[in-house]
Amino acid sequence: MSVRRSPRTVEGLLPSPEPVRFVAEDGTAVEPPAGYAEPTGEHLMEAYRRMVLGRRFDRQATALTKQGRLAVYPSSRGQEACQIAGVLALREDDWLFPTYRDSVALVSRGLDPVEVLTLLRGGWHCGYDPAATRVAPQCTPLATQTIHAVGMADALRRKGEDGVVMAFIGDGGTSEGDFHEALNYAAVLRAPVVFLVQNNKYAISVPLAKQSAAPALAYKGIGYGIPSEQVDGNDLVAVLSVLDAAVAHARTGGGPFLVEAHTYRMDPHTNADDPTRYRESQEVEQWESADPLARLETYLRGRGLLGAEDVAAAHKAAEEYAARLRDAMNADPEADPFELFDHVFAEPTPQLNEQRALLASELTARED
Amino acid sequence: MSVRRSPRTVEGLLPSPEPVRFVAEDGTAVEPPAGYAEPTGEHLMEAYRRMVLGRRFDRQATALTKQGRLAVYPSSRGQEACQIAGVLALREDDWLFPTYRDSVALVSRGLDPVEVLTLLRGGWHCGYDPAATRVAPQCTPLATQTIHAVGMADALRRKGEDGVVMAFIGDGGTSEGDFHEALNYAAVLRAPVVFLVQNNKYAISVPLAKQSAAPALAYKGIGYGIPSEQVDGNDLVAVLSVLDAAVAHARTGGGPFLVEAHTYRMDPHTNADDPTRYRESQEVEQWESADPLARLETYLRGRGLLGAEDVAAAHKAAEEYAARLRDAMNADPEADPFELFDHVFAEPTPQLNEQRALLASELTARED
Amino acid sequence: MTATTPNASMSMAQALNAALRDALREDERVLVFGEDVGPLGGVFRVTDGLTKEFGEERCFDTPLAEAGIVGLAVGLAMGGFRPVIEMQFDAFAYPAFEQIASHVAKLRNRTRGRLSLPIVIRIPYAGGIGGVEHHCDSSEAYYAHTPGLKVVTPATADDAYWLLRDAIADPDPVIFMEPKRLYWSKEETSTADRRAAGFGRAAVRREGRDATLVAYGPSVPVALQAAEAAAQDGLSLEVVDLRTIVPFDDETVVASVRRTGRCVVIQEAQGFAGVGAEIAARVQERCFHSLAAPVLRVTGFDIPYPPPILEHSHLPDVDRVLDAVDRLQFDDEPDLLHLTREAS
Amino acid sequence: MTATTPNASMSMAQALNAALRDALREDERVLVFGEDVGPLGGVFRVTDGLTKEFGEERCFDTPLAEAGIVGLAVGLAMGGFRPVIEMQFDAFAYPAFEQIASHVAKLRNRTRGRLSLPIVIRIPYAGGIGGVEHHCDSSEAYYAHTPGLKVVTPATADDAYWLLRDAIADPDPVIFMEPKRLYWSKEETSTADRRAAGFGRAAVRREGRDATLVAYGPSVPVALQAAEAAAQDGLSLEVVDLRTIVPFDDETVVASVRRTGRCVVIQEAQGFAGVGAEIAARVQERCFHSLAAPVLRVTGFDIPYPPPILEHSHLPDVDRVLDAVDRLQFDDEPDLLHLTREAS
Ligand SMILES: Cc1ncc(C[n+]2csc(CCOP(=O)(O)OP(=O)(O)O)c2C)c(N)n1
Ligand SMILES: Cc1ncc(C[n+]2csc(CCOP(=O)(O)OP(=O)(O)O)c2C)c(N)n1
Ligand SMILES: [Mg+2]
Ligand SMILES: [Mg+2]
Repeated sequence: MSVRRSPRTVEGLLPSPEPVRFVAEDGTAVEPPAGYAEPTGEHLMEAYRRMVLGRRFDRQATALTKQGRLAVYPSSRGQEACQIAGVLALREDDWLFPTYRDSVALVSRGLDPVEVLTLLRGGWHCGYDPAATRVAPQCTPLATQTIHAVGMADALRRKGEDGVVMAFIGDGGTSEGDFHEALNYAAVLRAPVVFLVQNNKYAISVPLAKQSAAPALAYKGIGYGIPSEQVDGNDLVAVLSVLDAAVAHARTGGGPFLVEAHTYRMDPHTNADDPTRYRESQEVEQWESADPLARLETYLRGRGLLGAEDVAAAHKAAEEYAARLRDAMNADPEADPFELFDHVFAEPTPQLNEQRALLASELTARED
Repeated sequence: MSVRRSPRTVEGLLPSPEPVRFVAEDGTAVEPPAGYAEPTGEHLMEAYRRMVLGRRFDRQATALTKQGRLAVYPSSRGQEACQIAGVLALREDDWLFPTYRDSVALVSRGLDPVEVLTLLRGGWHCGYDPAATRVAPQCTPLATQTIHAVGMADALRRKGEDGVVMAFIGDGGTSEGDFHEALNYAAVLRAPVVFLVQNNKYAISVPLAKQSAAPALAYKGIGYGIPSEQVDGNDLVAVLSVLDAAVAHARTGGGPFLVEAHTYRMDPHTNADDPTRYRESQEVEQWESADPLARLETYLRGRGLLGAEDVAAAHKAAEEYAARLRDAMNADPEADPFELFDHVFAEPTPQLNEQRALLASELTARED
Repeated sequence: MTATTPNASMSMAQALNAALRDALREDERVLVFGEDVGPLGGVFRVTDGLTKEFGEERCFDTPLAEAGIVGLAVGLAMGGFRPVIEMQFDAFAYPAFEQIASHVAKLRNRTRGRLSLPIVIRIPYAGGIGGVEHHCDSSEAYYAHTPGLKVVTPATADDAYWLLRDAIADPDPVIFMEPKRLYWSKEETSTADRRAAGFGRAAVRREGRDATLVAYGPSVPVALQAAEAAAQDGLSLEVVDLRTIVPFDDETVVASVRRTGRCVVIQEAQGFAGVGAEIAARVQERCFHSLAAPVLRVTGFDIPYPPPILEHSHLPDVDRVLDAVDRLQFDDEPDLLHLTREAS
Repeated sequence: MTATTPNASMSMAQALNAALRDALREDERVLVFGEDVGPLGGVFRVTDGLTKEFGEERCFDTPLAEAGIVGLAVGLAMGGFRPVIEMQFDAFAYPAFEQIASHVAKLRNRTRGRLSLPIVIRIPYAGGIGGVEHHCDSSEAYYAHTPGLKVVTPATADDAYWLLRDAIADPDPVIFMEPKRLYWSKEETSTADRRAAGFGRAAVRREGRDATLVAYGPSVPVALQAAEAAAQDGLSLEVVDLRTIVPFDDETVVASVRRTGRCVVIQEAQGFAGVGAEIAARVQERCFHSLAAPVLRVTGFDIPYPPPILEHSHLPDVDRVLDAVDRLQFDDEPDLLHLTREAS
């Protein structure tokens, strides 16, 4: 990677003309561009298990919306290779800045799935501990998290840690001004941050063609002096290889890196969305054949790394995980109304104390 | 131009590797890149006269700050080639979206200099009629005007006019999110708009190196699918040639175009600034030798287009212009306090009428 | 959608849709754009069918950037168009705050009236629908505090239709705040004959003698329910629906409070420095000698909008309003108030 | 700059500079950044010399993007630092409004206190210095209305020093509003021994019996001048300087108004839905039975900030304050008020 990338020269900053690929849609190997190393078999097997689990989690979450146990769920289906490769490319002491779409990445990083779903079931805003997990709260205001990621990356550098920060963002999010500011700050500060654009072709109903006229979103990097790459986002092997290189680049003082992963949002934007209004089911069907999990499975089987018992074990683990999640989500989330006043400031203001007292009197009156 | 530019291909979108140049610093001709036409001698002579006038206006405005006749003035000295080429590339029915820095462009477009200076002398916010002059109010909130320019360009297209919009912006302004959004909207809407970045190397005290790590700001275009060019901003011939091509591109349905002009802010940010705190006087002296007016003069003399009498005539006209301006600015601007309530809405609200009455009573009381 | 039926039972979302449709039909300078307003018809379906009927040129999806949407509207309005734009949710208008505060609100004034900006910025706002964070902000005060913006918020479907028509016809920028939780409430609505009061006028939604409840947008139904409940206790409450926050209808509000002598202001937003503070301040300035008790405010708490499971604790409800009414000192011996009222 | 002299006559800008310097010295987690705060020392020289003393790592210029500055601060604060950032002028903080309202204000709450953001956002604000458009906005109400933000504004150099030190030490985000026109006013200031009241407490700047003037930031000197002028007319006015708008010191304000029975609130910002409205609303809620007259407000008009040549017509001045005091109904026959007072 370091060979191909000589920042501040034009060639060192442009992405490959075509998305990097290691595995074709049919699961057979193709020749990747020079400079990219294939992840180890062990690494790929771990990715496979997480893909199976992530997909199962995703299906379970969608099911929970139908049972009224989850208010809303933006599915990751089809994007598992991006999210899981993103997580696998990071060390435990690296940081991740995800969006609402990236629940699969979070559970793949080992976060408690109930804590992850706290936001979407309406129990609190962020259910997990960002400091302990080194995962920022899933971010809804689009692109805003990318600047936070730059700040965190700069914080790590200042503290002499060799940690790296990865920020996820969607294709739609790249249109926001904050993304521009984040890329520029990252480049000027030479912050150890990797931006992963999951280009899933839609921002709710708005297709990529209405979002950008760029040859590819990865071409945004050069305008900031950031080396960039584009990759087949449904080829786990490729995404992991490219992200490993990008993370190494950032970790070794090379500064930021921008990766665009071409993928597809298989499900509606959320369970509340009606995609028949804006896309053809044929389009979705076409992408079924590019499914990242099936592709990885075929590839690993082909390479003799994956056997039937591995597949069965992975699915069994996933089923158990899903069952535990279903049970855990059967209970209503607990909620203490007075907590509303607890975290506005470290110490409540006199005004908040008054308001807390007002609420207390209301609740007492209701009990009477 | 149209030959070099095939949008949506990478090569068609990248700028020339070096800034386009027609005239070297010593005033001799150099070979420009293929595809760029030299403006006519007539056009260049007109540019010369405007450069002389613009420079004289600029000097006069700076003098007026010293005499307390102008509250603040952000000088254009050193950037006249950019601003005047920008104006010359436009037709009368095209629109210009300038910043506070671009007063020379405005007077060069024929706007009344007193009206132009109304903002800076504190008489009102915008002193000229934007609708009549097709010049938007000089914009202070950085980069915000670039989106307005896109909207206006789209309006012209909708009305079936073949007008073009030119938006000026500084190097610092390119860091704002609004610039990103403007470029993207322009590209997606294929709006007939030309963005001219006057890269004068400073944003107040902040040098370019702290502003951007890009190989050149013109490399931002490709990330939006916008063809781009970089040009020596102190070479009037080159800037005019590039902008003529960019405007033609936009006018003939090619969509937006991004031009970065490399220039230098010779004066302090405004008269209130103290550049000794952040740059060496040597740096400024070096740029003296790149002066755009001297360069154009030498070049035109060398080509036998400009004679001593032309020079004298241009300077005489400029002196007369400056004298008239000085006289006009000697009078205090008129101000009617009740005008404060006149333009908040087309019809004042009841609340504004009450407040107007309050002011009236105060003014009457003061008279007593 | 029923834009063609002049008198019908409509939800507020349908009434807004009808207003957009009729405006697009009547004035070709009207353009509708924003995120997902095209084929999807908006996440609340307020723009449903408009792209189909009027084409992509008149109703279109923009790239995902709110400053871009507002800035584009500024340029188009300078160029003679009348943009009606949608911010998808309250908190997602914040990226456009500079464009709104520094340009939309100011351009007429900056140019001495030579340019005007007939732009309508539609913002679904406030809570009560179980939305997750950033989807339930009550942001009306930010705009109401910004000179040069008119701020409107309907509480009925009929008002939604007419206020939006008025807003689109207005020569100046209007921030059109749509209370999300009222999108689906149905009502007899006339799109042919104006029933609603004019732009800038409040409406007395219920007449009463003993105290005035001043409310707007999502709080109007709460006020009406409170008045209904109070009536059963023998208290006669008047309910004023502001309809437009800017301009403010002092006349209607002051006339009511001078008559009733008591006033409770209801606002869903966090209380501190909100629109309710302005109302309370104005009312006591103008009705001081008619007031038998302080003007009280019933508002949301000064906290970030709660997660769905807790929003009912935050939102001003009938009980909170009635508690405030109880504190309006109807009796010299407030402790006996309950007994007195129960006896009556 | 005189950070090393603990008791000295300092301008407010110098006092702020001293506070930054002392904070940078005492806590290595403190970082100062923004536009032109490095070698230039800020356009108002508040950061003068800091890069020289502490190096580019501690005090640095950022690229020109305000959402970027605030967002960077969020990330750095999450990573354990204590950013003190500058927005160059009031209106140039608007591009960061989403970062401020949706993140800075909310992160502690969103994460149940697991993350906190000890960020200070310094904003030179308000007018009176002949600045051109977009350089003179009074934007404090936008922040004061946003739950999760503390909002502070000093009126003296001594307060500037201590409030800024307190703000930097605070575990939560503080919007630190610096009244531009007071930057150059000099005062005896102590950077060693705290003289100023604590964070969250208002200060009675002048004691009085007849009415209370409540002011903050740029309006405090106006209030003091008005009190001085009124004293010559025999009226004794108390002046309360809020110092912190959020949290609000009800105790001090209410105690004063209950004693004087009359209150005028002074605020430079456009009046509608401003902080002054909140103060008026609170005061009448809590002092109703002590009030002999309505709480009056003296504010800027509801207009975009005027061009320099007209700003004096807009800004609340001593006369406008005294006119309001005159309307406080000191007499049953208000028309005779003048005669009465002149006789006394
Ligand atoms: C600032 C902002 N504007 C609008 C929204 C509403 N919104 C939520 S998701 C979404 C589409 C995002 O598309 P993309 O970035 O491609 O991510 P994806 O959902 O496809 O993963 C929109 C418009 C938001 N969350 N934040
Ligand atoms: C949004 C915004 N932030 C900050 C400022 C304050 N400011 C005025 S000019 C300037 C520097 C602009 O630099 P550049 O864009 O390079 O233009 P130049 O002044 O060099 O022409 C700054 C920071 C502003 N006007 N608007
Ligand atoms: Mg997407
Ligand atoms: Mg510059």
